[in-house]
Amino acid sequence: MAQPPVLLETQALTRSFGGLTAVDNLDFVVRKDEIVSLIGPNGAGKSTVFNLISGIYPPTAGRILFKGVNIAGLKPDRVERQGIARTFQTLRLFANMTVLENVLVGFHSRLKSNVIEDLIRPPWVARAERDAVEEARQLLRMLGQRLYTQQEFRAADLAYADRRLLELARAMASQPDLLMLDEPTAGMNPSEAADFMELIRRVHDRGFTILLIEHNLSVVMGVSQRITVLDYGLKISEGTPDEVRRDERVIEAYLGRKAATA
Amino acid sequence: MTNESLRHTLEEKQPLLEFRGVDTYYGSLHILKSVDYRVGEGEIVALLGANGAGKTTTMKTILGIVRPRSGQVLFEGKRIDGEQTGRIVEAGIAPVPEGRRVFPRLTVLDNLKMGAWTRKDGQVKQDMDRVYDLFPRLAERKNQQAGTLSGGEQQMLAIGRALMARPRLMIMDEPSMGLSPILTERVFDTVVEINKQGTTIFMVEQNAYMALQVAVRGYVLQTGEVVLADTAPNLLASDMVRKAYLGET
Amino acid sequence: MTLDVLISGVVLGSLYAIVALGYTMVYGIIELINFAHGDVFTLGAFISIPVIQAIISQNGSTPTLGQSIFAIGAAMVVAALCCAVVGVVIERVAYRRLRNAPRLAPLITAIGVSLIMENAMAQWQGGLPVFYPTALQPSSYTILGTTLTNTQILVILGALAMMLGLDMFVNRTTIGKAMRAVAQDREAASMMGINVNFIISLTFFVGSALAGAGAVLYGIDLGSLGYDSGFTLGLFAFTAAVLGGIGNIRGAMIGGLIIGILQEYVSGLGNGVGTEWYDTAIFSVLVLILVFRPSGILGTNTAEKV
Amino acid sequence: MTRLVFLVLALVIAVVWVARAVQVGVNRRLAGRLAAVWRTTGSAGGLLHKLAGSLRAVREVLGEDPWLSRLLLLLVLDVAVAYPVFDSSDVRVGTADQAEVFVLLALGLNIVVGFAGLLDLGYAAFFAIGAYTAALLASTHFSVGKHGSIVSNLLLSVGNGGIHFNFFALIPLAALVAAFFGILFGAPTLRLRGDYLAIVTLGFGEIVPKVVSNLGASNSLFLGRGNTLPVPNITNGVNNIVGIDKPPDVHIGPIHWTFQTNDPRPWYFLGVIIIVISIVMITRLRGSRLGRCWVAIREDEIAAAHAGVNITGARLTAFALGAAFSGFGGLLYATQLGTVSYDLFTFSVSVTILVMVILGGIGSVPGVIIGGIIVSYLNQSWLTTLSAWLNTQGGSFDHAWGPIGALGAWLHTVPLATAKPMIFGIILVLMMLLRPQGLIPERRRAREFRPETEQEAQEELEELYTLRTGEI
Repeated sequence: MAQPPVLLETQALTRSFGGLTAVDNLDFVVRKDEIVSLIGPNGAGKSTVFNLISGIYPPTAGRILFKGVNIAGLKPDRVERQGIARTFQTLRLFANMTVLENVLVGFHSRLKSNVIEDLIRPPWVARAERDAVEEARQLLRMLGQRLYTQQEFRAADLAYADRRLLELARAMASQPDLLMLDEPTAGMNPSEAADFMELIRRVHDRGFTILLIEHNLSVVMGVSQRITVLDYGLKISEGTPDEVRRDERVIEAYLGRKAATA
Repeated sequence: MTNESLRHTLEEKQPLLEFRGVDTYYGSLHILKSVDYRVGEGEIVALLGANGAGKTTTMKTILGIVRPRSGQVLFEGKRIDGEQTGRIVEAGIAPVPEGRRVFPRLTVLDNLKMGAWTRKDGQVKQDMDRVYDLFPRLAERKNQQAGTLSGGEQQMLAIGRALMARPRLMIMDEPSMGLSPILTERVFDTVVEINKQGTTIFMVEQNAYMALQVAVRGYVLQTGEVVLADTAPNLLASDMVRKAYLGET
Repeated sequence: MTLDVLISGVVLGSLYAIVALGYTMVYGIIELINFAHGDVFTLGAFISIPVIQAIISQNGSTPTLGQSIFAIGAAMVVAALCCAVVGVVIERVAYRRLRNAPRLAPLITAIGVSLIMENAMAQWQGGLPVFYPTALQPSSYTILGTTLTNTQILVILGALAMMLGLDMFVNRTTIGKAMRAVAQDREAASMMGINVNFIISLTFFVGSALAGAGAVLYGIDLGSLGYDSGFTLGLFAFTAAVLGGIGNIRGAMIGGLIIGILQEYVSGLGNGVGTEWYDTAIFSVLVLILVFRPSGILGTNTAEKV
Repeated sequence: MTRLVFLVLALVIAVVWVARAVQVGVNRRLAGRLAAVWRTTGSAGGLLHKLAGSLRAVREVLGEDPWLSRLLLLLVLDVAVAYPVFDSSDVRVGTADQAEVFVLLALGLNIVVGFAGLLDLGYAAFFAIGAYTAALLASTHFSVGKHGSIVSNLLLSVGNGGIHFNFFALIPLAALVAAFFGILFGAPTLRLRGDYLAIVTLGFGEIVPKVVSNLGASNSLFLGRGNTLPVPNITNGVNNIVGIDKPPDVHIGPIHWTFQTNDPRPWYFLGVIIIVISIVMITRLRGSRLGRCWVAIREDEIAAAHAGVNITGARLTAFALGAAFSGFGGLLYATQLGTVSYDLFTFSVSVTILVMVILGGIGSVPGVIIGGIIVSYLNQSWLTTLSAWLNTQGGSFDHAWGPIGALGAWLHTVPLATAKPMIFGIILVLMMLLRPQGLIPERRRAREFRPETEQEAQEELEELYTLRTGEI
């Protein structure tokens, strides 16, 4: 069986802060239509990997190939326009914008208008805006009736779990080739987390490739097709959930021997 | 231990730290919802919970950085909510903050001195020696900038810095965060050692397994509410903790 | 560049450095460009005028060296204390309440405070430049084949003493270290029981005191000043702070010297043409630095942790 | 006759408005809200809060029906256009002419400060650039060739009589030139944190008048080692450029405008037209994709970048647009006065415009218009009038007993008119401390000034292109 094409590939990706190497010579691959998870203890470098890919800071060394093009060192907006969207571990919503406006910002790179058009708003721009609003509403509806009915609410006034959903909606709005989710269930209780994972599966079924950082192991094991385990910036294991779960080094570094045998 | 005997042991000991129905808010956001904790003298107590459950807010409330809107925080039976942080530290509570938060461009020695900021007695030197005894590594690097230390060394420094306040109660926020398993184990060993020397410890941890290994009792916090309070072994055995915090299915 | 230009550049640069210290300390601790700082400086100069006049009669008689030293010392102390108090009050009234507000807010109040101070001084001293009283009988010495006036020596020594003192204070004393701790991590510092408000007030106190004392040296060196002298001077001093690496005390000193020398060099160019272009030149330095090395000469550029 | 037309129009609009208001039941809802406001903010609030709350209630209720706001706008427009018809004083209408220029400037600065959240302290530089564009391209200043004119048509004539662009051709030209300089000044610094922009623009604001004065006849550029190059007379240096062209006469239907120095009315109408067009464009801009970007950047720079927003680009555009509107202002100003000089564009002008925006309400279009009118009138007439009034009042009892006499003596000489910077400074400080959202707040901006959670406050302070120091 031919494997699906490689979408994202890091080659010897390295980043150090001062004397500390947060990500060390990391190679990993995400193929089209996969759900891949990055796991590891806090501070293992998972978030740094996300920040490197999404362009918050450039790598110290190494390459990040996306659809065969090296995107290492590009600024976040350029990365986004290449087709990568992400969410954040600590939610980053536009608190004083409405739910709908938040999603519309996600449409930014798909809407085209120049300054003059923004100043005089010719009919074709108005039409494109209307279409975007319509599509944004559909997106919200797909993610749940509650978000849809609250579309005129201020983002800051949403319940916590809904804010997580909204951030997901904003990321999906640009129809990215790769969706990166940074601990999407952080701060949720186990049942909320389970619901959210169900949703992620549905999002995946709609044709999104997903790269996930997750802490909640039951969630990760259930949803991922492949898992990369990081510790101290180094990749210590890689494989299917079952392979990873049995890997001695993962038990040692992450699951904990005692926990694994308990 | 049954629940009844647990209650018994709790009532026997005069709690060193106590939360009585504490509610805190950020603006209109309700963070801690009528929370009760009791930390007995000499105990290690663990506080478990997911991100955003209110663990860090608990720490900040103890230190007076966040003020409860209702409820009381008592230390040795006296109310400390509403006090200045400086007074609270002086009273004998020292924090090991989340993410270590050492002062990166101060030397190790100066970081330790900052920990002793509220001390007015002349015995700072002895405590410094004690910290160096506990962490010989810090003694070797005392003139180095803290930002150049490794993660594990920074955690030692953060603990050492807290010890410099000569606290009765040390509150630790995620001491294992970002550390490799071996280092985590070493940190927990140190925690036990410090506790043996007479410091009470209240600890927030994500690594539930490790925390409950060293703690006598624990609380589970979920979206601002205490949903479980029990002895460590009972918590380790509880379905909920096993599912949510130990990653078992 | 002749040695003369270099020396007068160093003299001017020392003055810039002193003012730059105030900007850099405040920026280091609360990340605010304290626009009013230059005006605090001017205030210091005005306050010191009657002090000097009281000690040295200005009717043409020559002051003795002892009189001069006493007058200058007293003027510096009075100006430093007054400015320090004004600086602390400004922080307390105009900036503290806005510490958690959007960044625009304290920046705007800072401009407001600057306007208020400038206009108050204009009402007090008038719109024309004011002559600074003679505190020192001019004399000059020839050292290594070049001429140095006693004023120049005074400015360089005075500035050097202040900068060394500040460096010692910040790096050697416990309270200076607490100041650095607050700058590095305000919340962690408060967890140690350090009173952050007090430390911030102290920062304003020290920075403004330096400006006040420096203003006396400025007055003696330049001989006159106007109500708005501090405005341009503040702009140049801020450039010096950015050039050296904002937040960095030693950087402010180096930056100040470079800007001072640059100004004197450009001013001396092209038969008087340079005097019309030196501010453009200094300002170009600010822009170039911001474009090519925003962290300055000694600063470290650390990426935001997300 | 004309007066009657305006009166009837106002009456008709008012009647339609009332009818509509009754139809949608405004009175009942408004009464309910007002009652609620006056009850709930009772003891704690104080009168000021009650008034602010009432104003908010009125705005909210009226905002619920778009037609009510539109009719109200029509009424305002009717009054604005009618004003010079009813006021027979040329001096007062002339003051209004200048206020229009400042309203235009405030609207432009609001794009930069209000929409994009960038503090521009050298805004007057673009005003200057607009004015000098007019002065250089529509006056006798540049004489080209030796005899007669080289080019001569409706839009442009060039020759030994100078370069003369038609006023209407200059409108886009002045905007473009100012926008170009906006990009030139903004590009180096917009990558950096906002407060650096403030200081750099402040510097540009100082430098531009200096450069303008240096590029006059008697000056030279140095070329190192004592060699100097005489500068051609570009700007007339410290001397004014005089004789700037007036706009061509306009005769359309019943409208006959001849632009003369001694008749302020045609200028007034021209200003109204330019302002109305500007408001329409600026409102559209705010609701556009770009306007949304600016809000997003203000709210969370990092998240905005990850949604594909080019932060530097969006800011630069704001800066250029702001400069362009300032360019209009400069053009209008220069042609009104017929003369420009380098010192018309100093820091104090930049501050004046900033005060208009802050006082009226950062980001709020009606707010900055009101702010612009208030500050402009304060600046031009109210302060002088008030000062004179206070002085005479003081003079009437300055020989009275003790402290009363002292007060009188002080009032007799109180120099309010020269204390403008102080008054502006006080306005800035008090507004930021007490009412940062301004007199007529923009809803979203008002919320931003009081972040609700610690995280919101924190995010507000995080920027992508940042330079954290944490050093002393």
